[in-house]
Amino acid sequence: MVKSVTKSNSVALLYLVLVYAFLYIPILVLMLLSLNKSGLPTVWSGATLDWYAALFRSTAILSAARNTLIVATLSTILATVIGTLLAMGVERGKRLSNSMEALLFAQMIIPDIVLAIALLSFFTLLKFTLGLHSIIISHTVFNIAFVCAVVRTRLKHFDSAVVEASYDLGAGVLTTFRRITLPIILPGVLAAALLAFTLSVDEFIIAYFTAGAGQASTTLPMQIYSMIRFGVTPEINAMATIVMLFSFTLLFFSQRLEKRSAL
Amino acid sequence: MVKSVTKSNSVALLYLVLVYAFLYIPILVLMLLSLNKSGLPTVWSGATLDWYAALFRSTAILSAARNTLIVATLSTILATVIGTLLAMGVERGKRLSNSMEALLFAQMIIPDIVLAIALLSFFTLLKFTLGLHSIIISHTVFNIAFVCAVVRTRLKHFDSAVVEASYDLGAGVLTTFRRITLPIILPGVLAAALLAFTLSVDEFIIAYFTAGAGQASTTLPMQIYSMIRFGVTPEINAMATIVMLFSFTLLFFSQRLEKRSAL
Amino acid sequence: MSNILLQALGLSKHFNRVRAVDNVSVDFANQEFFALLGPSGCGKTTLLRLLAGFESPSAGQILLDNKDITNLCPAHRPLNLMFQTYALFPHMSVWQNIAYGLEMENCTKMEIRERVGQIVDMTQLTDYAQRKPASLSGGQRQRVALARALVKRPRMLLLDEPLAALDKQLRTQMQLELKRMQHEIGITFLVVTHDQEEALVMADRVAVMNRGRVEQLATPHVLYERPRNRFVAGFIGAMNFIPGRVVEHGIEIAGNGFISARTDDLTIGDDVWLTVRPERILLTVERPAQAEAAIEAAVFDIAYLGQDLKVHLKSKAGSIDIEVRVTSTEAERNRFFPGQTLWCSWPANQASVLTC
Amino acid sequence: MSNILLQALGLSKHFNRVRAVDNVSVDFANQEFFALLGPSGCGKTTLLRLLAGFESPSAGQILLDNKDITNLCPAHRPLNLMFQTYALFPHMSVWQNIAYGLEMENCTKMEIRERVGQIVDMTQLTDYAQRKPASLSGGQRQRVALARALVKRPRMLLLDEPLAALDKQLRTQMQLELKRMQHEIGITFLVVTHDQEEALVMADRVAVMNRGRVEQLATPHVLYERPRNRFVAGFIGAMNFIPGRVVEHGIEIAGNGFISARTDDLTIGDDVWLTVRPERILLTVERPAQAEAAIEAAVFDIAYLGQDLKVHLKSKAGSIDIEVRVTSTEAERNRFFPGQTLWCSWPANQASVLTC
Repeated sequence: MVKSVTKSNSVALLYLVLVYAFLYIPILVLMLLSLNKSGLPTVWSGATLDWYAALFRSTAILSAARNTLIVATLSTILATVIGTLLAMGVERGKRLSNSMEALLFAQMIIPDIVLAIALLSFFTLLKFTLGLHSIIISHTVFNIAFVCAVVRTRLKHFDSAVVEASYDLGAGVLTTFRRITLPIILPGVLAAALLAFTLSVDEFIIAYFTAGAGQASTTLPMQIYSMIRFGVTPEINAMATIVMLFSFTLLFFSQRLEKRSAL
Repeated sequence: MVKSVTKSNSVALLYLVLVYAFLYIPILVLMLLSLNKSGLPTVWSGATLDWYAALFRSTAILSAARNTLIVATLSTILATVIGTLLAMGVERGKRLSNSMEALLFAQMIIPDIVLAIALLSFFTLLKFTLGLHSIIISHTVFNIAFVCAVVRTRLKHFDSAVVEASYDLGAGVLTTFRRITLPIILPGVLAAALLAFTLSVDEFIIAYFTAGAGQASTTLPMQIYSMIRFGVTPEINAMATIVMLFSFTLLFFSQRLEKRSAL
Repeated sequence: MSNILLQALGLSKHFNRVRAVDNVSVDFANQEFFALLGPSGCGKTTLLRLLAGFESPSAGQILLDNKDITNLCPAHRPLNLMFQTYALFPHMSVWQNIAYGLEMENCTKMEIRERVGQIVDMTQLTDYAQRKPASLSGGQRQRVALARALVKRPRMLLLDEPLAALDKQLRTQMQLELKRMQHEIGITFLVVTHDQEEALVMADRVAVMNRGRVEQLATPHVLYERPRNRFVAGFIGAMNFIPGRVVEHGIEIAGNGFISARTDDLTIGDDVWLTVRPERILLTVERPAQAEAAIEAAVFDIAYLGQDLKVHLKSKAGSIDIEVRVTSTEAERNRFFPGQTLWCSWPANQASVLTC
Repeated sequence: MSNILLQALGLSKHFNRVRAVDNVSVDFANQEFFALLGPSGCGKTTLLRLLAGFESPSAGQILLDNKDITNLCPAHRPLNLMFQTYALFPHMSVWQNIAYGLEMENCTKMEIRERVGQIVDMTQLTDYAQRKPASLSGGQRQRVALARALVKRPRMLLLDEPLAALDKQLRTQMQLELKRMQHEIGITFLVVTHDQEEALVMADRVAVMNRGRVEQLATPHVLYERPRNRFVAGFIGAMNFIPGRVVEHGIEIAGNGFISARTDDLTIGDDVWLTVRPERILLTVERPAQAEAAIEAAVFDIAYLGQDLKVHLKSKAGSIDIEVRVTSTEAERNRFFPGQTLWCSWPANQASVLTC
């Protein structure tokens, strides 16, 4: 053991470094190109933030960013409320939950493109006009199962004896929820909300299909997509970098909340 | 308790039914429309499998299906091998793993469109010709973190004393891996492979960006996407239904394996 | 009968097809310290939860002061439960945890302050009142859980394995402490435990449970001296079970002949167990002249336990295992060694005969 | 010295800044049954893992037959470990589990069949040989783990809390069984345990560990009768600690005056503890005329434990807690009651004085 551990540890370390490189070099390239003064992928001529500045001068991009934030905020609020209650319901009725569990999991892994088509067909059937509101509804549907999953991991660590203690001490169902359950699961709920927000900001294909025609309801990923038709430009790299860093920041906080809440 | 439980249980049940309806009605609509003889979303004129039959007569669709299977199979094999070893490395070097963990998680939640652009930029930089092989590499990158996550949940349940027992009984590192570790984690590895396969079959935006020009490397989601420009047709509904049911079947088995392996 | 506080009448609880609690009837008296003792899965916790109102019985009734409370929700029963995990509210301070139950009763702020202050003093938590549960030791958490239940001034306190989460030394100390507290406050305590020593030390009366039923309900002394059946005899303390058959004025033991024993209520010819406690058996080199009951056996193991010695023997005929406890001083006189042949004897009144 | 099998010389293991094992030197003799006893976190498991080769020491050496094996990997040490969780291979049958270690030695198929068959018989696993571990009971799994280690014919068997996963009755039975097996096979057993009774019952010699160090290494008898310090005295059995100060020919106890005791090696004026076992104290109504050491105290709790009574008293002056064990028969003669004033006395040779 003693010696072979040291040896096999260094083999393992080398392997880890290689795989991480494989995973992250494309991302690093993307970030570097967004800082490249020359604007050409093959020639490095010094660092600049010009491409980032250019983004903030484009009204199309600013309007897309505004749309994204509106969609993400509203769909997050809806999905968080619905998903949290759903999680509590599922965790409570544990006996029913084998098939329900499967359905919830299925919802998470329905291919986005299938969900997009389904929602589009559905809206068409109801003669629903498309626009920001239809993206909001779609993203809510898309997010509920994820919120539910995150809140449920929190509920798994939740000692249900605490709820019984509250009843035993004379509290009713609503008081118990307000004063005991909600404060305890709150970090998990916030983590879920941050995840939902991130997923909504990043989501492309559902938004694309349910946005309807016209520039008015374009979101950031759709904007990136439409710009890329003319090739990958440094502006696109810059925008992708911003979206990615924004997502990472949100998810960093979400993870921290989830870990803290798991204590 | 006694009585209020019964009452609040039926409220909870009603809520569950409503949310599930909200989540699943669009999917049901999609499936129904794929069976509708009339071909119009608003008129139901009996069930038919004609739209499904039509799919199998289209050479474009069959070729896309073949491409999808090739990409999914190869990227799954690569991602499973790399991801499993990665998981074992990460679980072993627990001390290093706080930041490594964050990086792995980040890889899973990088917006697909950002990863797509990053890979495209990277391939362009290397003057790599695009085609099926570039999609395979991209999907491998995309899948590694997911495989790693699934295998790691399995390794968490893995009693490392079993490995020590094997050393204690006189086995070396390789024998221990082949005769003890691998057989025990195999269900988890298969579950991870099935997940990777599904994700690859369903993935659109990365494939779209890294496929290069031309019909030769079109995958199914790309095919659906290109057909939908002319509006949602019953064929599209049928194809979406097939992709969805295919994904569900694989994930059903993947879940079962994962559960069994968690025992 | 005016001394009875709570009555369980034919209580049953089935989970699917498992009878967790099976037709149990027990009376709990005012001011008594009662213990439900049994191995895990014997139904003792389910019985406690039925009494507290967290489960509704499949059959049977619960009466408090002769009034039916079977369908009352936990919040309306004047009983409080101390949970095994303590179930403290992690986001509230010790003080807020204890005050919560009084807030639910809509007590005035002044009353809350006064009553919480009192109980915090009594349970020696004054210095920790503003702390969160996570920063307390196991013993302190236990006291908070106790204070939170007691501040409600329940008619009866239900304690689910109250000492299981504490280490051995603290546990012994808290046994005395709980006993003292119950004596001082003068309300009924019902403790659920799997630890026979804990039950014997604390309780006035003990109900020994197994497979959802009460096997015997008695004082610790009666449980030890006159166990009703094999389960109780084996669960409380150590016991030798010697298989035999009832004959007149005694028991016939295969290969060992006749042993005198009380056989008043027994049918001649029945298979029974003769039971003797390990510390009631005398070990001698010669067969004692006066011995009413004696078996010749060979020593095969001697274990030194400090206070006394545990000598394991196998009878010469029939190879019956016999365990004998000998005090260390006695041991020094006798100097046992493995392989030695000795006579195990006991006064007839120290053995009893069990049929089941 | 030829009887020594394994030697730990100044072994230390630091994890970050924690000294899990701190300069421990122990010799293990051929054919002895040795126990490492201590509370959780005392370093006993780490010491076992150092010996087995799963950890490499921060300092010190391990010698087997006087040869240094400190850097040998576990596969090459002729020791085998029985893991606390048993660590059976879940995907292999009982037979395959046991055969695995022999396959690693490249034994012939015939030899494997013979040796596995032997050990399966010996551990009474014949009927279960084709089963998977998951379908076995706790006791059966334990026997598989034992068989899997013993089939390798190690020079020494290391057992990490071998009985911790079993229920109480099976545990008592397996203590005797392990002892018998060790005797039969004639190899050295090293058992790690936190249960003092288990260590006393099984081991020839016991090392009591605390905070990474060996507090005392001795036979069970010496550990109980002559504990070297407060930790050992309190960990093995129950003990009264009476604080006092050394004077000539005895100890001065605050409020209780002079008590005669052996004070040969002590410095007059030092703060010490006078220690007496609870069962060595006599309780009498009058102060015994001949008593070398006596304290007047009031009874505050009497706990009936079956075999004997635990009487808790508080000394009249200085309120020192005193616990006394009285056999049930003695108790009947005396009829104790709370509030009663009694004299606690003991022969001077039954008390000892500890300085740390």
